[in-house]
Amino acid sequence: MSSTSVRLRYFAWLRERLKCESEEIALPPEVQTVGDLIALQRRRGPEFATLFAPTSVIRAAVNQNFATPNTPVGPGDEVAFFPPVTGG
Amino acid sequence: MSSTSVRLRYFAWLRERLKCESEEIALPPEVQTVGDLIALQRRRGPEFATLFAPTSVIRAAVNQNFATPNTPVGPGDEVAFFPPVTGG
Amino acid sequence: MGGASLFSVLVSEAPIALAEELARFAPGDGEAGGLGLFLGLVRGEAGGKALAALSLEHYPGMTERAISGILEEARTRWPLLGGRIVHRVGRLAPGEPIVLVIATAAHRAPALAATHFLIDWLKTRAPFWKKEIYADGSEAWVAARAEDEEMAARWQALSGAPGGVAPAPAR
Amino acid sequence: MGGASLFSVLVSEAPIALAEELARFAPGDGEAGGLGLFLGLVRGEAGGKALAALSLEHYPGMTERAISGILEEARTRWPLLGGRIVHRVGRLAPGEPIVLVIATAAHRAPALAATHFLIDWLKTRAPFWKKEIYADGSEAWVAARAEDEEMAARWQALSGAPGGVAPAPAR
Repeated sequence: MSSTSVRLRYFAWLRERLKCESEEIALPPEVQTVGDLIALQRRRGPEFATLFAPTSVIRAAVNQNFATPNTPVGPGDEVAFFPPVTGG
Repeated sequence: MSSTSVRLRYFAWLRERLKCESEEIALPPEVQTVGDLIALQRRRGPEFATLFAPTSVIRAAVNQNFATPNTPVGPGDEVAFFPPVTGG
Repeated sequence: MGGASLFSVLVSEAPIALAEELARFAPGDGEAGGLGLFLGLVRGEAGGKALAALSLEHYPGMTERAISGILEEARTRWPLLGGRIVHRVGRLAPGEPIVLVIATAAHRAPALAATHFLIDWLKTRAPFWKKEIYADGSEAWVAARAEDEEMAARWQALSGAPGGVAPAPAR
Repeated sequence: MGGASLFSVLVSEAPIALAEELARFAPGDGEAGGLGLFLGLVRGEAGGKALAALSLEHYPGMTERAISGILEEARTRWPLLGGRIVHRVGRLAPGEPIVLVIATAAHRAPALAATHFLIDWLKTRAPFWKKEIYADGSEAWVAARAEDEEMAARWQALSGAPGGVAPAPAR
């Protein structure tokens, strides 16, 4: 993985809608948090704009720990996006 | 069983203290309830007097249903006396 | 499946056949979504003394009747799909299962609440008596615990409220 | 017995081996007096539609970590002696067990409270996603239930109170 990129992972209907399980994207310097990354995602196209809209229920994890919009994101991190969990 | 008697059963430490599992006793006509029967038992000797004292924790069942001092007792009934239960 | 056969009671000197008991309800029939289970085990000490065994006495006939009544009471409180209570009598060694309670329902909340209710009521309303036989050879009948009476009484206070609140766990 | 080994987690495509799982804790070691268990089963219908199967997706690595964290949280709240959580992933048929929770303690109240807590938290805090595959061939992802969030939140409100009150069962 490039030294300025992050690994993104998608689960459940988010994975299906984006037709993507995992991807590596370059991390612009202004992206410092999960909230910044969500804003970046929103600009990647209409499907992204819908799925990452401010009203979206999507949850995030950074390096496999649940995250909030304020959680820091840096190069080399694994960031996952997914719907609310429904196990058990 | 005689037509004017009741079957008494004893369990746990009550059985051990009275050295009796089960006995048939004549039911005097004035004994109409569990409370009357307890009063009768008390007069049968010092060990009975202690075990059936008004302060005793002993419980009763008539025909295999939990009973109170007011529960009626009649000829042919099975009356059990036992300590508070401790199963499970 | 007939509903009645999914509710049953067993009082026995034989060890509890755990795998067979669970197999009554799992795999499920597609209706039950939750199964709650409680298993009571004989502890190796009591009041600071090492225990060699427990001896369980019961009142044959009345015991089965009382437990069936407890199960019926649970069915009036929660929409149960199945229920099973197995209780050992006779002599038990430390570690052995002494009582098994299973309740199934469409969802987890009633299954778990009913399981808790059933063991609380069983402890205070079924005619069993435990004698502790210690490692030193002495023995003593177990006294009823006020705490058990209180835990059961909480359910009584709630009897008007179907599906009621689970009682606070005692510590 | 080493305490650590009595707390463990398994996420697997294989059917849950119920008898073997129970055998981890019963017969007991003489310390545990109570074992609480919850088993979740796949129901045969959902929203009025007949279900052919459930498909369970998870986040390998994070799932195990999240469940271990939930088990650790339970251990800070109750004096548990053992805990085991097994969760299926992949495709499951109606009737099949999907999740197993076991908690053991010296007494019944903490074992049962912890069992209820563990399944409530698991449902809202472990990365699993269910897809329903209906008998008619259509399929749909399951939406998170506000009710589950509420049941889990009750435990959160109680986190300052060790051994806290069990949440009211949802109907």
